[in-house]
Order: sequence, then structure tokens, then C-alpha cells
Amino acid sequence: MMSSLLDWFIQPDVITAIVAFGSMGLFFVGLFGLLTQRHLIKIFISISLMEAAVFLYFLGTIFHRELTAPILGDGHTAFTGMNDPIPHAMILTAIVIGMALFALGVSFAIEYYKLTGRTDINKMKEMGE
Amino acid sequence: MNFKRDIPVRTYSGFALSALLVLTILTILLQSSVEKIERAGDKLLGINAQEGVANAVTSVVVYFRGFDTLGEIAVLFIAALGIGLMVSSHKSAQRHKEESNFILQTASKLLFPFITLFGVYVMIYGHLSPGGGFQGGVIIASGVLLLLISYQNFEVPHALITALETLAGISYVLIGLLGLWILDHFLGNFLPSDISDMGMLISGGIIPLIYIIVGVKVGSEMSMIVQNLIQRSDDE
Amino acid sequence: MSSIYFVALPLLFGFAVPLLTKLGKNGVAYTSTLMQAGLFILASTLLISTSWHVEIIAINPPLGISFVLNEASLFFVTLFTLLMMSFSFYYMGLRKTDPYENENKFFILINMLLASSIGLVLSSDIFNIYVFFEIAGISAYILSAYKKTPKALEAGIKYLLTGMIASVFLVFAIALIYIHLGSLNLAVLSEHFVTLPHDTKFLIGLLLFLGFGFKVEIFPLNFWVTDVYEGSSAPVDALFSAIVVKAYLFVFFHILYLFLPNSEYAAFLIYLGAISMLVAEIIALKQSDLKRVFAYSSLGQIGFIFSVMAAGSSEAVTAAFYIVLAHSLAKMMIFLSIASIEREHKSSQISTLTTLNSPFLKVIMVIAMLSLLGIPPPLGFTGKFLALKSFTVSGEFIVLAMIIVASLIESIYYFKITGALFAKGERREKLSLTFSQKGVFGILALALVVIGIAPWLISGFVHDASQVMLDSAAYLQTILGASK
Amino acid sequence: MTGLIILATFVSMIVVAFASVTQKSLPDAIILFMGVGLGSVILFYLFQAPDVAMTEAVISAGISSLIFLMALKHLGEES
Repeated sequence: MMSSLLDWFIQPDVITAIVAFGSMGLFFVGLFGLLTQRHLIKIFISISLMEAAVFLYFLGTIFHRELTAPILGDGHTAFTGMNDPIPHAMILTAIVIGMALFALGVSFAIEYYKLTGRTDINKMKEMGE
Repeated sequence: MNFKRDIPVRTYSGFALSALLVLTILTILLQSSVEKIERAGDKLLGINAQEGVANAVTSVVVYFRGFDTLGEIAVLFIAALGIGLMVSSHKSAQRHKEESNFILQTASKLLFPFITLFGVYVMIYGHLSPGGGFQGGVIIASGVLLLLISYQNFEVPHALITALETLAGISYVLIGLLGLWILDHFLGNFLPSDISDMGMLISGGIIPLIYIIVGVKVGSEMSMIVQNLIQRSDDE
Repeated sequence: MSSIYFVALPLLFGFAVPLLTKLGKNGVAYTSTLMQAGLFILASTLLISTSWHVEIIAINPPLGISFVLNEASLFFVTLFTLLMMSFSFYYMGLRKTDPYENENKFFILINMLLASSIGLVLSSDIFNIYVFFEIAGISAYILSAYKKTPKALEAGIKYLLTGMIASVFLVFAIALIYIHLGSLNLAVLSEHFVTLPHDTKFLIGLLLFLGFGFKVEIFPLNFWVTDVYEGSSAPVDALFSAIVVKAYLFVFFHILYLFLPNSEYAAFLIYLGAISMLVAEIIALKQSDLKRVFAYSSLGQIGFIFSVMAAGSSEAVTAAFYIVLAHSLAKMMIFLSIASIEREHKSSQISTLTTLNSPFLKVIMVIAMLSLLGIPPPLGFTGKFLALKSFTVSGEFIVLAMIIVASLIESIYYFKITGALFAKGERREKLSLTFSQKGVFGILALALVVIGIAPWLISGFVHDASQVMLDSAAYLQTILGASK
Repeated sequence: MTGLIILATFVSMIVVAFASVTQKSLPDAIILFMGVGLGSVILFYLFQAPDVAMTEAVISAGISSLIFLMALKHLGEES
């Protein structure tokens, strides 16, 4: 019985469904944090959660469990039976861009806190409306 | 959008709204069947052999889609510049904190060489094993961060780091322009790269060269970012 | 002469700035202005020699990334380089008395903004467009928070947050596109996009709309724009409203016409643009700060361009090109004159205009406002006239009414401003403008009036540009055919 | 088997992320965010993407969380 349960989990479309539910759950937590939290750092965390959820969904739906990572072992020269490397390249770039924006946002938040002592997004009403 | 009422109403409405949005997205995602079609990456895997690079992801990041990496390096460069601008006003503040404890100092003295060695390894072997410029650069920056935390008077050598960063940036764009002048394709692989020396250290033409330059640039920029942020937070 | 220099040279300049500082105090400033002038000359030679071709990067499309040069993209590239060159010449005069804190960083950022706006317009690969989306974004966030005052920092934080949210939606859209269509090249995507099931197409379209919607400043998503314009300094606002927004507008409609050629959503977008114009003009009425007024007027004009561009007929897109040209030139003139006023009078309220004593600036602002309102002789009239004609031809009378009402509201607060400009009352001493600043204003005003009086100078070219923009089959053929 | 591990990692990531977002004290929120980073490293490894797993490990569990903790030195402990 146990092995049939494990086999059921192996099937590709089951894994894709798990990935879809899991990453959208993470996306939901990020979106929820974005809409309800008011502290700047919390908002940055929520946006990063949303971004991580998108990357997990992207890779989780596109990978094939039976194919290997797109890297050759020693001595081989044929790139066959491998996963698609382009999503890896895209996500690699997007993660580093996300981190750069993240660090910039943190430095903006520090400077703003130094000048006004506030980190609450709602109370940022310097400008006349 | 500033709710005057107390928190719970805002949380519940936020909860309900985001739940609704995500559920609609989820239903659409689950309905759309993802059939196994031949994507651009599989075509690239076919071409990749003649570049002689064992790590297909590195050849995609640096050569096939090298322009994205150049753009991405520009993003990191601007971010480091912006953070430097934001915290530059207090550069002169002396860091008068008390010496951190002895255990941390000896541990970091022991660990720093290995972290840097590992970072350099990841950078140089980027085209053979998983890893590469970005990962290597950030590992080296985390080593520098360890020193910054444990030694109060440790300062990242500003002149050396800026020189390294400038040199790396200029050589990256020049390699790209060389590809343009020699092969008429910007970022073209003008150095010899054939399948025979797959897996050797010197393989894949300009690909390992670019990834090491990327590593140097990312490493120096991240240490500048970390230095600025530590400098900033010590100004109490 | 390859079009890669538009991106490679600014990047090379940015990376080499620590070396350029060795050339003396003004080394960086002069190199940057010289380079921008060179890029403008490169753009105009490419334009005049009508060398429409595909610039391949690393490997051939459709697997590799490539720049596509055709009438539409080169129209925008030449416009951006002209505007940035005139901005630099203007800034040469401003920096003598009121330089930015550490100025080298300012020059790096404006060059990165130029390179990424041009990259957005030329690139034919959707993930490459995302990377340029981020470069343009991050340089704009730092430029808006440059003065480090509480207002500027709040503007920077708000701009950064909306930018990060927009980029999450854009990455999600690109992920779905790659999962279902297997390619990133715009030409291949435009070929297969219609084959997708309806709701996946709807989801990808919605995510792309959200991703670009924040940056295109269209009605429901432009709540953050006026705070950013008020918080950042006036010269930076000139760059935002003249260059950055136009690049995002072009990419938005470039992708819309490639993916959904004559789609049923066009009607919705037309109304959205018209509503956005109406709402922006109404709110602009009760503003007292000059930068805020012209920020709302920018939102209104961009809503107008949006609804005309969304109409999708060749006459409408030609009219949209005229309006884009007129709006960019006029907004650059207005925001740069506000910069001079703000530097001299230390405040940008409308009331300060009553004490302004610079006949030259008054003439410049009047010409710009005439163009924005659509009153001849400046170019704004041709654009608005063609747009309204195309709407009457296509029978969109409700949209027509909304646009006419919005233009009337717009004229109210423009007359309020002109009234303040020419009001009687004691005037402060004469506002000093250097020769290069006067030259810049002169060239921009001249361009507005001359093309306004004789639109036939560029009408042939603009008509071809709109044809090329609408024709996705030709775009597909140029990319797939190109394999040098 | 991998399906089970993926499910377990996703569930724990969602729980940790929800705790991190609704946490009152900021240092705890950031440490929980590191946990979510760790979870995504495991998942990227399971999705046959070692490069991405290494980048995610170095960045989300490494540098960006440390940048956060340094920012906390004067952004105050409470949200």
C-alpha cells in the first residue's frame, strides 16, 4: 500500500499540481502581506515572497523529473536527456535583480527613517494631496 | 488607501481579496495543460555542444543570452551606486564600538581564507560545475562581510575595490565590442571554442573569461554595498 | 555603424567614470554630453540612411536576442537622443550655480536611463525587455530620490514599491509565456499567441497589462505618479515625462499589436485612456504646485495618447506619433523652465510666476502650453486634429466628447497659469539664463513650431512608422529572415 | 518520493512565510524569511536546477537577510 502511495506521488501531473498549489499558496501569503502590512521591511519581504513563488511555479511546472540537470559529467560531450537551461538562466538573473532592488529599498527605508522617524507606508504623506 | 479603522478589518479584507485573486489565478493555471513541447532551450542544448562548455546554464547565461547578463550587471552597478549615494553623507563617522569578542575574531580569521577560496573556485569553475560569476562574487562578499562584522576597524580598501570594479566593467563591455568588430555580433564568441576540450579549464572561448569578470564585478560591488550598510548602521 | 552603441557606449561610460574623473573637474560632464551628442548623430544617420535591419547579439534570432531597427523604433530612438542631448546642454548651464551633490553619479544615472529606454524600444526579446524595464526602473528610482530630502525619499520609496510590484507581475507573465509557448522572441510569440486557450491568453494579457500598466501611468494604476513628480526635482521630471514614459508606452503597444492584432480589448483600452485623461485633468484643476499641475497634465496627455494608440487604425497611430512628439518636446521645455524658476525662486507654486521676470521663459512656456492644448501653430494642433478626426471617422463619439471636455478643463488651468505669468505686479530681478540654455529652449520651440506649421516635413515618415507598428507579419518576416 | 518531499517543503514554506509576514517583532520575521529561502533552495535542487539553488542559497539565506538584519540596527524592533 505504501509503495502505491509513493508511486502515485511520482506521476508528473501530480507533481505539477502540487507545485501549482504550493507556489500559489506562497503567492497568496506574499499578496496578503503586501495588502495588510504597513511596515516598509514587511512590504519588501512580502514582495520577495511573491517573486520566489513565481520562480518556484515557473521551474516546478517546466522541469521533468526523469531528465538530468543541464550540466555534463566528465567525459560526456552530448547534451541529451537534459532539462531546459533557459528558465534557469532567466531565474538566476531575476533573483539577482530582485536582490539589488531589495538592498536599494532597504537603504531608502533607512534614510527615510533617519530623517522622519517613520517606517509606516500609510503615514508617508509629505506631499499635499 | 489609509484605513483609519483598527487592524482586524483591514487584515480580513486583505485576506479575502488576495485569496480571491490567487484562487482565480490558480484555477486558470490548473486548467491550462502543460504539454511537452520543444522549447527554445531544447534547441539551444543541441547547439551548445560546439561551444565546448560543460555547464549549459552558464553558456546560456553568458553567451546565448549574454546581453541579459550585461543588463543585469548594470542593474547591480546602479544599485551599488544608489546605496553609496544614500549613505555617503556619513562616510567620516568613526566606528567607536567596543571590540567584538575574541571567539568571533579568531573564528573569522580561520574561516575567511576558506570562504574566499571557495568563492574563487565557484567563480573560475563556473563553466564546468554548477555556480559561476554571480554565486562566486556573492560568496566572496559574504566573506568580506564576516570580516566587517568581527573587526571594528576593518575597512574595505575603497581604492582597490573601485579599481577592480572599473576594470571588470570596462573589460566586459570591450569583450562585447570586440565580438562586434570581429564577428559582427555583439558579445560574439571570437576565441576558439570547440567540442574537443569540453570539461577542460580552458574551454568555451570567452565564456569562462566573462563569468570571471562578472564574478569580480559582483564581488566588489556586493562588498561595497555591505560596507556602506554596516557603515550606515554604526552611526548611532 | 551598429545600433548596439546606443546601449554599449553609455554602459562603457558608466563603468569608466572613476577613470574619467582623472580628466579634471568637468571631465565626466563634458564626456557625457559629447557622447550623447554622438548618439544623436548616430541615430539621425541611421534614420536618414533608412537602414532598417536586425542587429544580432551573440547568436541568430529566434533563439538569440536582437535589436530591430525600423521606422517606428528609430523614430523613438532619435527622439530620445535629441531630448537627452538638449537636457544635457541645458544642465551644463544649471550645474554652474546649482550642481547636484555628487554629480558623477547623476551623469551615470541619466545615461543609464537613456540606454535602457532605447533598449526597451529596440529589443525583440521579451526577457530582454524585462531587463531593460529594470534598468530604466532602478535608475529612475535613484534619480527621484536624489536630493535625499523627506519628500524626495518618499517619492523614491513609492516609485520603487510600485516598480517592484509591476516587475513581479511582468516576470509571472514571462514565465507563463515561456511555459506555454516555449520561446522568448517577440516574433515567434506573436505567431503562436493566438493558438493559446482563451483563459490562459486572458491571464497572460492581464499580467502583462498589470506589469506595464503601472509604468504606462494609465488610470487605475497611476495613483503614485504625482507624488513622485512632486518629490523629485524638476529636471528629473522632464526626463521622466518626456523619455521614460514614452518608452514604456511604445513597448506596451508594440506587444499589444504583436500579440493581439485587432483584439476586442482595444475598445476597453480606448475608454480607459479617455477616463484616465478626464480624471487627471479634473484633479489638476485644484492643484497649486507647478510640478503637480504639470504632472497631472502629463497623466492627461498620456491617457490621450493611450486611447488614440489603442484605436489601432493607421490614421490614429499616425496621430499618436505626432502627439508623442509634441508632448515630449513641450514637456521637456516646461519642466526645464520650472527647473530654472525653482532654482531662482526656491518654490514652484503658481503664485511665484507672478514675480517671474524673464520674457524669454514666458514665451517658451506659452509655446509649450499652446502645443499641449492643441492650438496652432505648434505641433500639438496637428496631432489632436488628426486624433479627433480618426475618432469621428471610427464613430467613437463618447470618447470624442470625453476628450473635448478634458481639453476644455485643461485650458482652464493653462489660462490660470498664463494669467499668473503675465499678471501685473512688481517683478524680481531678471532671471539669468546662459547661452546654452537659451539655445536649448530655442531649438525645442523651433522644432515644435516649424513641424507644426509644416507637418508634411515628417508626415511621410510618420505614416510609414505607424504602418510598421501595426504590421506584425512584416515584423515576423524581418526577424526570421535575418540570420547573418 | 520526490512529490512527497516537494509537498512537505511547500507546506512548511507557506506556514513559515505566513508566520514571517504576520510576526510582530522584525528580527523574527527576517529569520523566518531566511527559512523560506532555505525551503526554496531545497525545491530548486529538487527541480534539477543546481545553479539556481546555489544562487538562491547565497542570496536569500545569505546576503539579503544579512542586509535586512543590519538595517534593523536602527529601524527599531517593532513593526
